[in-house]
Amino acid sequence: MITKTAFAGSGGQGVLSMGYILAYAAMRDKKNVTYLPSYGAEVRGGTANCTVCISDEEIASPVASAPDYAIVLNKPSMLKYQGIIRKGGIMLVNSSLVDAKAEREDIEVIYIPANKLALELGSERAVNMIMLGAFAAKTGVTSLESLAGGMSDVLKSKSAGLVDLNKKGIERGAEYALHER
Amino acid sequence: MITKTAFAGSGGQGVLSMGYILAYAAMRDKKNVTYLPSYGAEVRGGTANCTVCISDEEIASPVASAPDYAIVLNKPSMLKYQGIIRKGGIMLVNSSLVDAKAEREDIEVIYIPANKLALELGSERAVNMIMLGAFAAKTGVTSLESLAGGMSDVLKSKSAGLVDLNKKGIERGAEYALHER
Amino acid sequence: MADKNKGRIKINSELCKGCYLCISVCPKHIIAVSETLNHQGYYPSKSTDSSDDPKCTGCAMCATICPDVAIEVYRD
Amino acid sequence: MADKNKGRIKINSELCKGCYLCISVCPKHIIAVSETLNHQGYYPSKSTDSSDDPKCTGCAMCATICPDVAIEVYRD
Amino acid sequence: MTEKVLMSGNHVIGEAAVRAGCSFYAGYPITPQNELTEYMAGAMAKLDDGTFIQAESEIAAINMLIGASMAGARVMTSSSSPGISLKQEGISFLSALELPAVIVNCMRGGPGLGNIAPSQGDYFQATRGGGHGDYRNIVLGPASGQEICDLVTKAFDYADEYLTPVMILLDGMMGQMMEPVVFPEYRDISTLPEKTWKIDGAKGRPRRVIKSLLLDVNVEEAHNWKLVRRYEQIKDKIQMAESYKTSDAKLTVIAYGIAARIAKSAVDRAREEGIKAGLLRPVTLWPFPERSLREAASNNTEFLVYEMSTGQMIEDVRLSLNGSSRIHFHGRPGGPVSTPADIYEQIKKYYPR
Amino acid sequence: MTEKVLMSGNHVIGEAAVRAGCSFYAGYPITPQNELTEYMAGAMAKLDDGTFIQAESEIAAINMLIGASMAGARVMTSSSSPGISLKQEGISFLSALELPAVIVNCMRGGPGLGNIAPSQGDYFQATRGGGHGDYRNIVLGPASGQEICDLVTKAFDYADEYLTPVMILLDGMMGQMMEPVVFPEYRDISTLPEKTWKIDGAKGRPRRVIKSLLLDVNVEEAHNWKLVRRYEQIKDKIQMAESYKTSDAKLTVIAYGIAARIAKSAVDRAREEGIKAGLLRPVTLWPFPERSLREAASNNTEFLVYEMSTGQMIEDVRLSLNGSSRIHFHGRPGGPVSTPADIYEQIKKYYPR
Amino acid sequence: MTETIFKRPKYLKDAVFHYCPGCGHGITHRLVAEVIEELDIADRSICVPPAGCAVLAYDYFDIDVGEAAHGRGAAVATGLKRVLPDRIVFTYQGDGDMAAIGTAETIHAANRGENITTIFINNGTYGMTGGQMAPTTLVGQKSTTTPGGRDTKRDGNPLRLSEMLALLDGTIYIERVSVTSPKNIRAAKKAIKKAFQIQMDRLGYSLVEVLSPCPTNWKMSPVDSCKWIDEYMTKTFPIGVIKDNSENK
Amino acid sequence: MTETIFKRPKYLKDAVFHYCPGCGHGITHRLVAEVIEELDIADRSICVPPAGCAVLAYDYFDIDVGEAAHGRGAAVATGLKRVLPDRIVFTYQGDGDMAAIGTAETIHAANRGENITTIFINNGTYGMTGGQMAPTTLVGQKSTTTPGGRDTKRDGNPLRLSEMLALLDGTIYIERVSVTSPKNIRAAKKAIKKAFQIQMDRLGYSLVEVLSPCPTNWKMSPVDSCKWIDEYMTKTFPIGVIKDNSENK
Ligand SMILES: Cc1ncc(C[n+]2csc(CCOP(=O)(O)OP(=O)(O)O)c2C)c(N)n1
Ligand SMILES: Cc1ncc(C[n+]2csc(CCOP(=O)(O)OP(=O)(O)O)c2C)c(N)n1
Ligand code: SF4
Ligand code: SF4
Ligand code: SF4
Ligand code: SF4
Ligand code: SF4
Ligand code: SF4
Ligand SMILES: [Mg+2]
Ligand SMILES: [Mg+2]
Repeated sequence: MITKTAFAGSGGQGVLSMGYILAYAAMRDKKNVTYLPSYGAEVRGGTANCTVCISDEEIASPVASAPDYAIVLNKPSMLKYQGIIRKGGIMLVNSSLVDAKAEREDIEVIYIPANKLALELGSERAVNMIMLGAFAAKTGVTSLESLAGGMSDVLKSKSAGLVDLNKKGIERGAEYALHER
Repeated sequence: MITKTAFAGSGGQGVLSMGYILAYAAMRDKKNVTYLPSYGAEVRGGTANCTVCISDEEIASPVASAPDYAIVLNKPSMLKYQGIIRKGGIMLVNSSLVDAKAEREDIEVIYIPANKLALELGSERAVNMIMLGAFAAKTGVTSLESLAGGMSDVLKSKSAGLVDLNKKGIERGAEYALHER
Repeated sequence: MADKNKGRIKINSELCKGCYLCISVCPKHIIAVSETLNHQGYYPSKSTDSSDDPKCTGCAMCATICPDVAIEVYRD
Repeated sequence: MADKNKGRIKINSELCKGCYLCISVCPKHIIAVSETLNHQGYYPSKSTDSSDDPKCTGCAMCATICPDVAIEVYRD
Repeated sequence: MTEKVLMSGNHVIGEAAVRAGCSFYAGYPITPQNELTEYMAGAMAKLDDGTFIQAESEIAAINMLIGASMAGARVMTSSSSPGISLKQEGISFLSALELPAVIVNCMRGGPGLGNIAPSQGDYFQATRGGGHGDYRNIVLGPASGQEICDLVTKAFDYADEYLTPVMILLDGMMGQMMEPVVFPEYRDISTLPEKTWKIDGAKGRPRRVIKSLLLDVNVEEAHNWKLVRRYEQIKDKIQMAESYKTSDAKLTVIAYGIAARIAKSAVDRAREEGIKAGLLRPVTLWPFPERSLREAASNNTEFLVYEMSTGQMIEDVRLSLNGSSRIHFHGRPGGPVSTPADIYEQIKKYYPR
Repeated sequence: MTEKVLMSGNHVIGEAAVRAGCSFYAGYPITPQNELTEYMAGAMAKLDDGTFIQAESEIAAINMLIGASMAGARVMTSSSSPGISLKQEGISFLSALELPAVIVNCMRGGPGLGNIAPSQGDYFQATRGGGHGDYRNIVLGPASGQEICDLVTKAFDYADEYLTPVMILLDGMMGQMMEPVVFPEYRDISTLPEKTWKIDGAKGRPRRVIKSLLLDVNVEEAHNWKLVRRYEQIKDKIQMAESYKTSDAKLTVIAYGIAARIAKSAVDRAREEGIKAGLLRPVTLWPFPERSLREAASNNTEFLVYEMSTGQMIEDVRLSLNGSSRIHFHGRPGGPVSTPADIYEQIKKYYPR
Repeated sequence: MTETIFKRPKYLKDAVFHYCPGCGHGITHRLVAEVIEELDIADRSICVPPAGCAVLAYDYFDIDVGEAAHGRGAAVATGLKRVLPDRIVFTYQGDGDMAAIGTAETIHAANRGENITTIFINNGTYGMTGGQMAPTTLVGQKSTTTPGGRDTKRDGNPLRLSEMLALLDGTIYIERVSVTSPKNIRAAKKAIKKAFQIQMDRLGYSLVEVLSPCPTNWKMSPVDSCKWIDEYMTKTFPIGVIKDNSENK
Repeated sequence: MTETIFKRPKYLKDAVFHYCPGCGHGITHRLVAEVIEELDIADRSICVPPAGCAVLAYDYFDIDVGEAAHGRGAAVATGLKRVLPDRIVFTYQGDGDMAAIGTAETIHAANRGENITTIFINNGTYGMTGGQMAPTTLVGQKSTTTPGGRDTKRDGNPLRLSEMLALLDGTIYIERVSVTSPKNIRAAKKAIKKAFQIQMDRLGYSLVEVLSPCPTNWKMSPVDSCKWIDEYMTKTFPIGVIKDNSENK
C-alpha cells in the first residue's frame, strides 16, 4: 500500500520540515519513502508545499495528483487542497489560522486549533508538530514514536529544548485529535 | 574525359584569375567545370593556388590529388607540384622567376620566360595570360578563342586596354610555346 | 492650504501583498495593516483616515511606492 | 666610442620572410635586400656591412624588430 | 541573371538568399564559410532595407536572427561546426517560437577545433536537433552549385510555410568550390502571404506575444504535439532524393553532398566494369527520404553508406529499412576526401556475390 | 556515512561527487538544478583544494572545466536543458581533447524556454552529441536517489578510464525528489592512476600539449577512428539495464529514469490482472543496452516505449531490434507526469491479442 | 468633482503581479507603463523581456512582446530594431541576465550604438532561480552560492556594468536610479522617460539601471530592503546620471 | 672573444613561424619567450593559446600548452589556475578572440581577479579568418566585412577593452604597448615582464595589450603597417600604462 500526504501553508510555517520529519519517521518504520518539495521558483507566491509518499514497495511516481491526506496551515492552501484530495481522504486544517470551513462532503476534515494549543505548550514554534501529531494519530501512517524519532533524526544536535518542545507538540496534537474535538 | 589543372604561385601574381579565366573558357566550350581555390586561411604563407576541373560529364571530386597539368609561377610552387603531378602530365614553369629545373623525367616540363615576354608586350601584367596561352596551346584543353572570350567574360566592363593586353598575352604565350622554345 | 487635506485613497485589498511600504511612507500615518487575510493569503493594508477629521493630503506617496499598483488616489 | 663599432649580425636567410623591418630600423643602413629567393619564396635581407670599414654597432635594433627571429647579433 | 555565372558555393548561397528576399543577415567569421559572410556584407549594403551585422559571436548572431524574424524579415545566418554548436540554444528557441530562419552550416573537421577540411560530422546535430527539447529542423544537403542555389531558394519558402528554421548543410569544399550557376529572378516578397504573427507594434490590432515559456505543462505538451503534427506534414510533403541507376542495382551507394558526387563517378566506373551499382542521394536529410530508400530496397539491393564521418546518416538508413536489407558502411571522418577510385574499391569490396 | 539519509537528487549528486573526489565545480544557476550548484558552493568550500565557481554563463563554466580537467582535477558541472545547449561546443571540445568530466543535465520541458517540469526531451542531444563532429559521450540515466549516487560515483571513474565526458541525464523531478540514500566512503584520489597527460608545468619532463586542432586531415581522421575504437570498447563493457519481469512478458515496456519507475508500477498492476507485462529499463543510455533488448526480443515480446518526449529513445530501440519486433510508442512531452494508471491503460491498449 | 490623482496606467494589464511583496519589479513595471502612456507610443513599442523574475512581463505590459533567451535581450532587440527602425524597442533585464550571461551581447549592442532602450534591474541577486550570487552582489553579501558572504578572492567584485557601458562611444544616456522612496521613484520615472525620448529622437543607446529590492532573497522586510539599498547598495552603486551625451548629438 | 648580444630565446622552439612577413605575433612571441626565460618559469608555465593566427603557438613556445576554444581562453585559464595556483598561467589572445566572442569570459575573469596574465594582440582585424572587421577596427578602416570602411552607424565603434577592464576592481595592471620600433618593443617587453611578475607575486589579473601589425589584411607593407600604428591606431588606442595597482597590494 502507498499513502500520499500533502503539506501546505505559507513560507515560514514549517511546512517543509513537517514533510521532512514524516519521511524520516517512515524511514524508521523501514518503509520506502519519497519527499517532493514544491518544485521550482519560476513562479513566485506566498505558499509552500510538499508531498510525502510512503510505501512498503518501491515508489513509482512521487507526485500526488490526488493525495490521500493533506495538512493545510493557511486558507489559500485549504482552498487548493480541498479541491484535489481523493475521495475518502482526510484533511487536517489549522483552525487557528483558517476561519473558513471546507466544503467537500466526501472527505473527512479535522480542525486543530494548532496555534492556540502551541501557545498553551509555551511556544508557537510547536504548531507544525501539533499538526503532525494529530495527523499520525488520525491516519496511522506512522506511530508517534517514529515521528518523535524522525524529528530528532532531523534536528540532530540542535537544541535539546526544541526537541523536547516538539515532542510535546506531537503528543498534544495526537491527544487533541483523538480525544478533544 | 576529365582534365584537372593546378595553378600556383605567390599571392598577387594573378594565379587565381588564371584559373578563373580557364573555367570561364570551359563554360564557353559548354563543358562542365569546377574551380577550387586554395582553401582556408588557417595556415598562412606566401603561396596561392587553385585547381580547375573540366569535363564533358558531371564532375565528381573537384580536388586534384594528382593533377594532369600544373602552371607554376614561383619556385616553391614548382617544387611542390613537380612532386604530385600525374605521370605523363605537363608542367608549365615561368622561367623568368624560377631558376631551377624540374627533376622528374616522367612529365613534360615547359619553360616560358613569361616576364620577359610580357615586358616585350609592354606590361608585366600580361604574365599570367602568357602562361595561360601557352597552356592552352600545348594541352588543347581549350581554344585560344575560348580563353580570350572567358577572359573578357571575367573582366567584363573593366578597361578595354587591359582586355587588349591580355588577348595579346594569350596569343604570345601560345606562339612561344608552340614555336619558339 | 485647506485644499491639501482633500485627498482620499482606495486600496484594492485583493491586489495588495502586504509589503507595507505605503505605511512606511505616508507622511500622515493613516495607513495600517488590516486584520483579515485576502485571497492571496496576505494581510493587506488599509486606510485609517477618518471621515470626521480627514488627514489625507492626496500626496500619492503611498501609491507611488506601491509595488502592486493597489492604491488609487483621488481628490474630491 | 671605438667599441661601438664592433657589432656583427648574422641573418638566417631561411628564416627571413623579407619584411624589411630590419632595413627600416638599422641606424647604419647596412642591411639590404638579397637577390636570391629562399626556400620559403622570399627575398631575404642581408648584411651589407663591409669587413674593411665595419659600421655595425651591435645595437640589435634589427634583431629586436625582426618578427621571425632571423637575426643574431654578436660583438667580437 | 539567366546566364551562367561561375561562383563559389558560399557566394551562391548569398546571392540566392538575396534573390529569395533575405534582408537580414547576422553572422560571425569562421573558415570555411567566411566568403558568405563577406558576400552578405556587400549584398545587404546594396538593398534599401538590408541589414548586415557582423555579430560579436555566433550566439549573438542567432539571437539577432530571432529578433529580426519576429519582426517579419526573411533572415539568414551562417557558420561552421563549432559556431553551429554555439547556436544550438538559439535554434531550439527559433523552433519553439515557430520562427522562420535559414541557417547555413558549412561543416569542417571535428570534433573540437578540428580542421577546415570538408567533413560531414555534424549530421546528427543537424537532423536530431543539437539543442534541447523535442524539435526537428528541415535540413537540406546540396551537392552542386546549382543545387545550392535551388535549395537556398526553397529553404526560405519552407521556413515561412512551416514556421521553422531550415538548415543548409554542406561541407567546406562545397562552400569553396566554384561552379557555373543560373540564378532565379529576384523574389518580390511583398507578394508573399502576410506574417500575421509578427510583432511590429500593436497599431490597430490586438497586441501579440511571441514566447516559448509555457509554464502550464498541458500547454507545453500541446505545443509539442502541434510541432510533431507539422513535422509529420513536412515528412509527407518534402522528402527529396536523387536516384541514379538504382532500378537494377545490386549494391546501392547512399551518400549526400560532395560525398555523393564522388560516389556517382565510382558508380559509373563500376557500371563500366559490369558491376550493377547505383546511387541514392538524399537531398533532404531531414525529413530523411525513407520512401526512396524503401523503394530502392524493394528491388533487392544491398546498400553501402558512404559518409565523411564515422557513421551518422547510417542510422537513418537503418531506421528507414528496418532490417529489410544488408547495409555496409564506409566512412572517412575528419577531412580526407576520397577519390572515385577509392569508392569504386569499396563498391567492389561490398558487392554481393 | 553508511546510514540512510534523506536527500534530494540534486544534493545526492553533489555529495556523491565530493566523495568520488571531485574538487572542481563550475556552474551557472538554472531551475531545476539550482540545489546542486548551491550544494557544491558549500561542499567545495569545505575541502582544502576544492574550487567552486559560479561562472558568468554555462559557456564559461564548461570551459573552466576544460582548464581544470587539463590540470588533472576531477571536475563536474551541471545545468538544465537550455544551459546544456550552450555547453555543446565545450562538450565537443572535451570529447576531442579526451578530457574526463562529469556533466549533469537535469532536464526540463522544452524546446526554448519551456518550463521547469520533468521532461526527457534532451535524449538525442545527450546520446547523439548535440555538438559538432564525431563523438559520443557516456550517458547514464538514474531512476532513484540511490542509483543517482551509484552512477555519479561510476561516472567519475568512467570519465577517467575512458578519457571522456560522462553525462548524468535526469529530469527535474529526480533532481528535486528526496529519497533515502546510503553513500560510499570518500575516495582517496591519490590512489588513482596518475594522469600522465595532464598539464601542470613541464618540470622534469618533456612539455605536453593538449589540443584538438589537427590540421592534417590524416591525423584528424586517425584521431576520429581512435575515438571510435574507444567507443566500441565502452559499448562492449558498460551496457547496463534493469530487466523486470521480462522473461515471459508479451509486452515489454521500455522506459528510463522517472518514467521507468512509473512504468514499473503499471507493470505490477498489469501482472495483477494477469497481463504478462515486463519492464526493460536502460541505465546506460549511451551505450544503449542493445544486448538486453535483443535478449528480451528473443522471448517473442512486443515492446512499448514510454518516454516523456515525443519519441527519441525509440530510435535506439528500433536500431537495436532492427525490425525483429513490433514496437509501440507512448509519449508525454513537455512536463506532464503520467500516473501508473495511465501507463497501465497504455499497456492494455497495446497488449498483443 | 472627483479628480483622480493616481491610478493604474493604461498599458499595464489588469493582472495581479506574480512578484513577491515589496518587489521592485512591480514599481518599475508601472513606471514603464506610465512612460509609454505619456509618450503615446504603445502602438509602436515592442518589449523584450528577460529570463528572470520579469520573464512574465508580457502578462503585464499591454503591448507587443518578443521573448529572449536568458541574456540575449540586447541581441534580440538589435534584430527587431534594425528591421523596424521606427518602432520603439526596449529590453527589460535583470542583473544576472545582463551583467553575467549577457555581458557580451549587452556591451556590443551598446557599442554599436543600437537605438534601443534598456531597463536594467539591479537587485543584486538571481531572483528567479532562488537567490544565487549575481555579478552585482555586494562584497560580504550572503546568497545561496555565497553562504559565507561574497568573498572577493573567490567570487570577484561587484560589477559596475553601467560605468563600463558609459565608456563606449555608442551609449548616449545612462542613469542609475532606485525605487526606494517616492522621491527616488519620481526620479526613476524621469530617467526612464528620458531614455525612451532619446530613442524616439534616434540618438542611440540609452539605459536606466534601477536599484531594486528583492526582499525574498535578501531575507529582509520590504521596508528594510529599501533602507538597505539607500544605505549600502548605493555605496557601491551610486545613483545619478552616469553619462548624458544627448545634448551633443 | 665573441659576445652574443642577441639570439633566439631558449623557450622558443626551433621552428619557422607560420606568420606572414612583418606580423607582430612573431615579435610578441619572442618577447614572451624571453620573459619566461629571464623569470625562469618555463617549467611551471602553462600557455593558453587562442583560436586566431596564434592558434599554433604551441608549435613555438616550449612549455606546457592547453588549447582553448575561440574566445574562451580566460575561462580555460581560470580552470587551470584554480587547480594549480602556483603555476604561471597565461593566455595569448587576439582582439577578435578577446573583445568579441570572448567579451564575457574576459571581463568576468578579470573581475574575479583571477591571478593570470593575458597577452592581448590588438591588430584591428580577424587575421586568421582573412581580415574581417574586429571590435578594434578603426572608424573608416576597410575590412572584408566593411568594404566601405567601418561605419559607426552600422558597425559601431572601436572597443577599448583595456580601458573597460581597468574599471574592474580585480585588475591590477594593464598596459598598452606596440611593437612598431625597437624602442616600443623594449617597452613592450618590460610590460610583459611586469605582468608576469605580478602573477608571480599573486597580486591578481594583469594584461598587456599589444598593438600589432597585420600587413596582410591591412594590405600595407610591414614598414607602412608600423607607421600606421604609430600615426593612426594609437590615436584610438593610446599606448601607456592604463592601470597599475600593484603598489597598493
Ligand atoms: C541559458 C539559461 N541559463 C539559465 C537560466 C535560468 N535563469 C532564469 S532567470 C536567471 C537569472 C535571474 O536573475 P536576474 O537576471 O538578476 O533577474 P531577477 O530574477 O533577479 O530579476 C537564470 C539564471 C535560463 N533560463 N537560461
Ligand atoms: C566558435 C568559433 N567561431 C569562430 C571561429 C573562427 N575563428 C578562428 S580565429 C578567429 C578570429 C581571429 O581574430 P583574432 O582573435 O583577432 O586573432 P588574429 O588572427 O587577428 O590574431 C575566428 C573568428 C572559431 N574557430 N570558433
Ligand atoms: S495620499 Fe499621501 S497622505 Fe494620503 S494616504 Fe497616501 S501617502 Fe498618506
Ligand atoms: S504598498 Fe501596496 S502592496 Fe504594499 S502594503 Fe501598501 S497597498 Fe499593499
Ligand atoms: S645591430 Fe644595429 S647597426 Fe648592426 S645591423 Fe643591426 S641595426 Fe644595424
Ligand atoms: S626583419 Fe627579419 S624577417 Fe624581416 S627582413 Fe629583416 S631579417 Fe628578414
Ligand atoms: S524573488 Fe526577488 S526579484 Fe523575484 S519577484 Fe521576489 S522579490 Fe522580486
Ligand atoms: S594574417 Fe595578419 S595577424 Fe595573421 S599571421 Fe598574417 S600578418 Fe599576422
Ligand atoms: Mg537580479
Ligand atoms: Mg586580431
